[in-house]
Amino acid sequence: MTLDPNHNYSNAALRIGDVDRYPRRRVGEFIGIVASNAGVNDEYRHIVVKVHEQALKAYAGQMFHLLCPSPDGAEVWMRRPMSVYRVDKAAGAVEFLYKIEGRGTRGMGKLQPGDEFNIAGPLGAGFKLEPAWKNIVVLGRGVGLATLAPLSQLAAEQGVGVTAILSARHQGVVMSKALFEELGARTVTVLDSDGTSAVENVERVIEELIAARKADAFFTCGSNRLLKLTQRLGKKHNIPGQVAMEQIMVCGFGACYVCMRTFEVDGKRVLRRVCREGPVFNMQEAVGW
Amino acid sequence: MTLDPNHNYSNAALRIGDVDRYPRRRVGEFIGIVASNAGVNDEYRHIVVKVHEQALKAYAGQMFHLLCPSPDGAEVWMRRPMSVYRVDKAAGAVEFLYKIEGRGTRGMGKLQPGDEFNIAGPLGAGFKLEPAWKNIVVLGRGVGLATLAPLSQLAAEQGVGVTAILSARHQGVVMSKALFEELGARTVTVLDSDGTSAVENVERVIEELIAARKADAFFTCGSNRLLKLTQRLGKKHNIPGQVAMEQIMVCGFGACYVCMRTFEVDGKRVLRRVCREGPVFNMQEAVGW
Amino acid sequence: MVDLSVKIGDITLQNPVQPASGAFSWEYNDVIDLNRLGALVAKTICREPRLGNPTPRMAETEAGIIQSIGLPGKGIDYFIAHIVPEYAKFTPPLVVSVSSETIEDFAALAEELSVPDVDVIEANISCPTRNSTGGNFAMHEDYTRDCIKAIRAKTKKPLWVKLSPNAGDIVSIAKAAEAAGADALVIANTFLSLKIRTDNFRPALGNKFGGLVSPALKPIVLRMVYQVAKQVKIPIIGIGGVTKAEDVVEYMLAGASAVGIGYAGFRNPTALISIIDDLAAWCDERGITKVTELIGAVRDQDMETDTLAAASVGV
Amino acid sequence: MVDLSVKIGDITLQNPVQPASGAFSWEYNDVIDLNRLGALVAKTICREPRLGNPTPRMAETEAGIIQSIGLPGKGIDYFIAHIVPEYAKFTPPLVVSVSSETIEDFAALAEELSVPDVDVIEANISCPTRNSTGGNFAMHEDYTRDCIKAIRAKTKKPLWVKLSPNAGDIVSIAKAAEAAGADALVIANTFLSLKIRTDNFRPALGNKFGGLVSPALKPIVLRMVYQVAKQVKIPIIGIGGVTKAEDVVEYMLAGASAVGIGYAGFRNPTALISIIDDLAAWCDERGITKVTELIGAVRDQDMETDTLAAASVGV
Ligand SMILES: Cc1cc2nc3c(=O)[nH]c(=O)nc-3n(C[C@H](O)[C@H](O)[C@H](O)COP(=O)(O)OP(=O)(O)OC[C@H]3O[C@@H](n4cnc5c(N)ncnc54)[C@H](O)[C@@H]3O)c2cc1C
Ligand SMILES: Cc1cc2nc3c(=O)[nH]c(=O)nc-3n(C[C@H](O)[C@H](O)[C@H](O)COP(=O)(O)OP(=O)(O)OC[C@H]3O[C@@H](n4cnc5c(N)ncnc54)[C@H](O)[C@@H]3O)c2cc1C
Ligand SMILES: Cc1cc2nc3c(=O)[nH]c(=O)nc-3n(C[C@H](O)[C@H](O)[C@H](O)COP(=O)(O)O)c2cc1C
Ligand SMILES: Cc1cc2nc3c(=O)[nH]c(=O)nc-3n(C[C@H](O)[C@H](O)[C@H](O)COP(=O)(O)O)c2cc1C
Ligand code: FES
Ligand code: FES
Repeated sequence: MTLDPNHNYSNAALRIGDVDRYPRRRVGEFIGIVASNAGVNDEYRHIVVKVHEQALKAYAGQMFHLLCPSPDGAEVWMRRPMSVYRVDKAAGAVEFLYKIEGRGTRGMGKLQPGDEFNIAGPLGAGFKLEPAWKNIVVLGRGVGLATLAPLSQLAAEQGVGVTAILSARHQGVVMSKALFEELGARTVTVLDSDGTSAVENVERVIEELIAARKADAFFTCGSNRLLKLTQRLGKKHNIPGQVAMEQIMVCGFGACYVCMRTFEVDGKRVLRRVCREGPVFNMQEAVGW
Repeated sequence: MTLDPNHNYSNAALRIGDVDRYPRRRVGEFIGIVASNAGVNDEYRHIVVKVHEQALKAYAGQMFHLLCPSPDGAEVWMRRPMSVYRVDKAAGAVEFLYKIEGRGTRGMGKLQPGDEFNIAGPLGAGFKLEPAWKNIVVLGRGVGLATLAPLSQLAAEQGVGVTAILSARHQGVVMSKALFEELGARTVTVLDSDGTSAVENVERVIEELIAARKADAFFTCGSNRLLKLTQRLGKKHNIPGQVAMEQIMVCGFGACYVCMRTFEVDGKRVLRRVCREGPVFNMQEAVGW
Repeated sequence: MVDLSVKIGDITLQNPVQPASGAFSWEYNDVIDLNRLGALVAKTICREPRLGNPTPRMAETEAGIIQSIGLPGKGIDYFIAHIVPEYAKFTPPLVVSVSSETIEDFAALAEELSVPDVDVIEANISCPTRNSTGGNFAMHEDYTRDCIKAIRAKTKKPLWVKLSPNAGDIVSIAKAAEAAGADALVIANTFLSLKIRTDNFRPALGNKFGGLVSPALKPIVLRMVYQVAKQVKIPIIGIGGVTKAEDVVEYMLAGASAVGIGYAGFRNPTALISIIDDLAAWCDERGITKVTELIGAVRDQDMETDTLAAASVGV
Repeated sequence: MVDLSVKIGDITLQNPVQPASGAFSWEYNDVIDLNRLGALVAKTICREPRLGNPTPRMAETEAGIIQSIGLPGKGIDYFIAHIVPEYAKFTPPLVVSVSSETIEDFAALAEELSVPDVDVIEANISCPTRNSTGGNFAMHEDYTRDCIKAIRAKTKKPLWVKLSPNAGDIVSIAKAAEAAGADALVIANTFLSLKIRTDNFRPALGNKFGGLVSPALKPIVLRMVYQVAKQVKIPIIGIGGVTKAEDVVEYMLAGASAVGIGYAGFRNPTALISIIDDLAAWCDERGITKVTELIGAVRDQDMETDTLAAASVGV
């Protein structure tokens, strides 16, 4: 059963092929068409959404704000933010890697190929690769890897070497390994199940990479522990870094001030909007959560 | 896509085969299983719901209060009342004939075989056949015929002859003709399209039936015009009658006093609950709507 | 197995779940076992027979229903003679809701209703659609005090007072009711509302105004219960948007001793029973042995937050 | 093609659809053409820089969201120097919302904000989560009068006053604002609410209380707009639960001259544009040539009802 549109709401969203009457647009509301939506492993799913070309401007670290269909006949009131996992320009599609957490993602999990899916974006400031960086280290855990994965695409395009340290509970939920490797990254898997994800071991791995000059910058997402570790090692070795943060959102483009996180800038604590100044921030300024 | 249950709500509804812990029950909340749900003609649909045996006590003129699934991901707030169209004791099913009017019936139209459907009932006071009546005349229009149809079943069981006058806009939407005939009723179809549904013609048909002693009582539903006509002819020839009334409902079993209609009893106007004193009322007392 | 019983003054309820006045009648016995409820709550009764408001009496809105019934009923004499005995067939305490437009009559009604089979008088001083010029004493602190004082003087039955969510300062009104002798507060009645049909430009209800009923309102009423619970000593019955066992818990955490349910019982006629069962299971899973442990147990003194501590004051 | 323009005092809006304060910023320009809106409405500004409330600032409830932002901002100087110029790039009138905890400062702020690029001062005297002890003048008739009088004395700009739905008697407060010199009334702000998490017994918001935002609230606010419109002469901007063109119509029928939109623009970032388009189409289909024909056009004098006429009085 495909749900009808909810006629209590109105939108001027762009569908594939629509002429954009507002070409100054940087952010769109789009009605895409689901091309596929399938489980990746025990916990994660991967959705491919064909969408208006304006949406294909998204780059690594940016996100979309998704109007998830209701899983149960009661309204899902707010959109859900998701990092763009991959932009497939040739296929005219954006992709998301997601974990079913609650009602929104449960509804998303029910989408079938051919269904419409209303997504808004691309939103926020994503990852930036500086020309000086020749080799970067990407560390992520869980759905955080969905955010980091497109970074490997970006790095590949710019000829930057990537080592991806993928942390997970057990082998069954290691994610994005294939995508990272396909794009030329070297991957290191660390697991809770065999103890390799322990901070000391990850620290050892990173110190080796630093010694081998394979760590011009750190990128992390999804683990406060990995953030703290890379902040410490970054400070110690004077290596810059970026972190993608999460926070509950309402608008997604800077109007509501719901999505605040605390940062420390020049010894002073400030609040920043995850949706606008972020979701990617200077790692050393992040206070964590 | 089958919707998950809406976990904001809780119920102790009976499923098929459940032991009823409250055997004094006269009205149940049931979670039935849709056996079929298909279009009958351009406008009407027919749904068959397998259901707990307690629900099979329903008789002609009674109704169920249906918790229609959402057609669009926003909640449908109230149940919708529907006359029972047929009780199939052998198959353990109740059936409804319905017209898609708005959101509730639209959601109902999306139910697929195998889906759950929460229905409460049987509710109200239905039709009563007095032993003295040997031949009755049933007059209905539109969905009103759904209410009248099971009367033919009741009449058949009690050896009462039925003439059913089926009024419709055009041949394509004449309903329940087959069901009436299958149960031995004689049917007369009157249409707007050829003018036969005009009051004068229907009056002529009825007068003929009265003359032929085929009209010991009138039963009507769904048309104010037919109600007025049978009231007038009933008064003239001293023929009793029953009418099934509609009104917006909340509770369905007498608690809320939302479903009131006006009646005239011994020259005094009174209000009665369609869900409890009705939906079937003494035709001569009904004021109409 | 958790002990679900709660005390509202001298009355013990076997569990904290009761129907809301007007959303219930003994005829519900057709559907559920009334002996399982915390209390039975009769539809608000007035002195004279009343037909109630013109139809339509209910309309759906985007996120709930509005209704305007207008307190129809057969009057107090019929009520005492014929309806009280119907309720008396069941074991839970009987709460009789009553309404009037004058203070004197209100008190007299309460006195007349103080018959043996009635366990509690609920003064409905807050019906939003009764009449625009009277009957809704709960909009004002002084009216509330005077009305409850007068009733208190005329009955020894436990006296519950149903407040209005349309009042601006519900805490003062609650305190006035307490000071005037209320034994418990029922928070709250419905929100005065209007729907206009865009097809014919007319109000959707025959009475024009109606009371909004929707689970959406729970956060507002919950806030009122929380605020009032901090300021009064008498028990509170929370009413508004309870549709599941967690909502009972939420109201109790905010300070309510019990809840009333209207809408949920319309949507699911067996809801009150399943909510009682679910509440017991919820407590059992968490090792809560007495449901009364939940009353006022909100953890509001040690908020956890992940941004700057004194944030609201400024940089 | 219908003429959608409406007048709010001396200000002409090209159409009656504007964003609600706090749910909008010039950054919306990334998504929609701001020049199509009836007005631009800036987030409420305070004198000093403020961080706002602790997170989480939003939580979903059964039928809407509660939020508590706490009026963060960089203060009035930064606002005039950097934010007003951002808005000045667009053609619709700029409405600047302002809030303070003292009457003197409120008036002084309004004076300082009366710079050329600002077209309207909106006095937000109703933020429910600003501070429990101040800033929410709209709960009281007298405070409202004193506050608006003071502001009126300090600015010649059109002065709109945003009222609170939490007040008990909004009509008196509206009349007080009118008498004190308001040019228009904005009805209303959000409903003070609370959500308690049943998993950890804590309030769901960092600030504990929050404002409830939900389409469910439209019938309540609509009732307020209707009541106030019958009693004041100045125009009303209706805010609360507008999610589609028919809601604009419904508010206008009740007496509003325009509407503000918050939630719908969060759910559908392009909603304001489509609602304007849908409203034009709705009028065109019905041969309505000026949208102003709808203002106060509710047919409430000849109710049609199919039960007993004088029903509410009794048999
Ligand atoms: C910038 C950003 C990028 C993200 N990228 C991804 C991704 O690529 N894949 C993925 O699986 N998840 C991602 N998330 C997390 C994702 O937004 C949440 O898992 C999702 O909102 C949960 O919604 P739900 O309805 O399933 O769960 P519920 O628990 O029912 O959500 C309840 C409420 O909390 C909010 N919420 C809950 N968790 C979060 C969270 N972590 N961040 C923001 N809001 C939250 C929801 O918006 C909702 O209002 C991202 C979050 C952010 C902020
Ligand atoms: C006793 C009784 C028996 C009925 N039997 C049948 C039947 O067998 N088959 C059939 O197709 N229809 C029947 N109806 C009518 C059916 O209830 C309505 O068509 C249905 O409620 C419309 O719901 P909707 O959501 O599709 O339409 P909407 O127009 O969206 O409904 C809007 C609101 O109006 C109420 N409503 C609208 N029309 C009616 C109505 N006529 N009676 C009561 N409430 C109404 C709905 O409950 C809802 O709250 C019966 C009604 C009654 C009272
Ligand atoms: C149809 C209907 C009739 C009502 N009648 C009364 C009444 O007679 N007396 C009263 O105090 N409250 C009455 N109420 C209000 C309810 O008791 C209750 O306060 C309200 O429905 C909110 O609770 P809920 O959210 O659980 O429905 C009525 C409500 C409804 C829906
Ligand atoms: C996130 C958020 C922030 C808000 N901030 C303000 C504000 O700063 N000033 C104000 O007057 N109202 C504020 N409001 C209230 C809105 O202006 C509006 O009154 C409310 O959202 C109701 O309208 P809606 O139903 O269209 O959302 C805010 C609302 C939300 C949801
Ligand atoms: S979500 Fe609104 S400012 Fe970030
Ligand atoms: S629908 Fe409640 S009394 Fe009839």
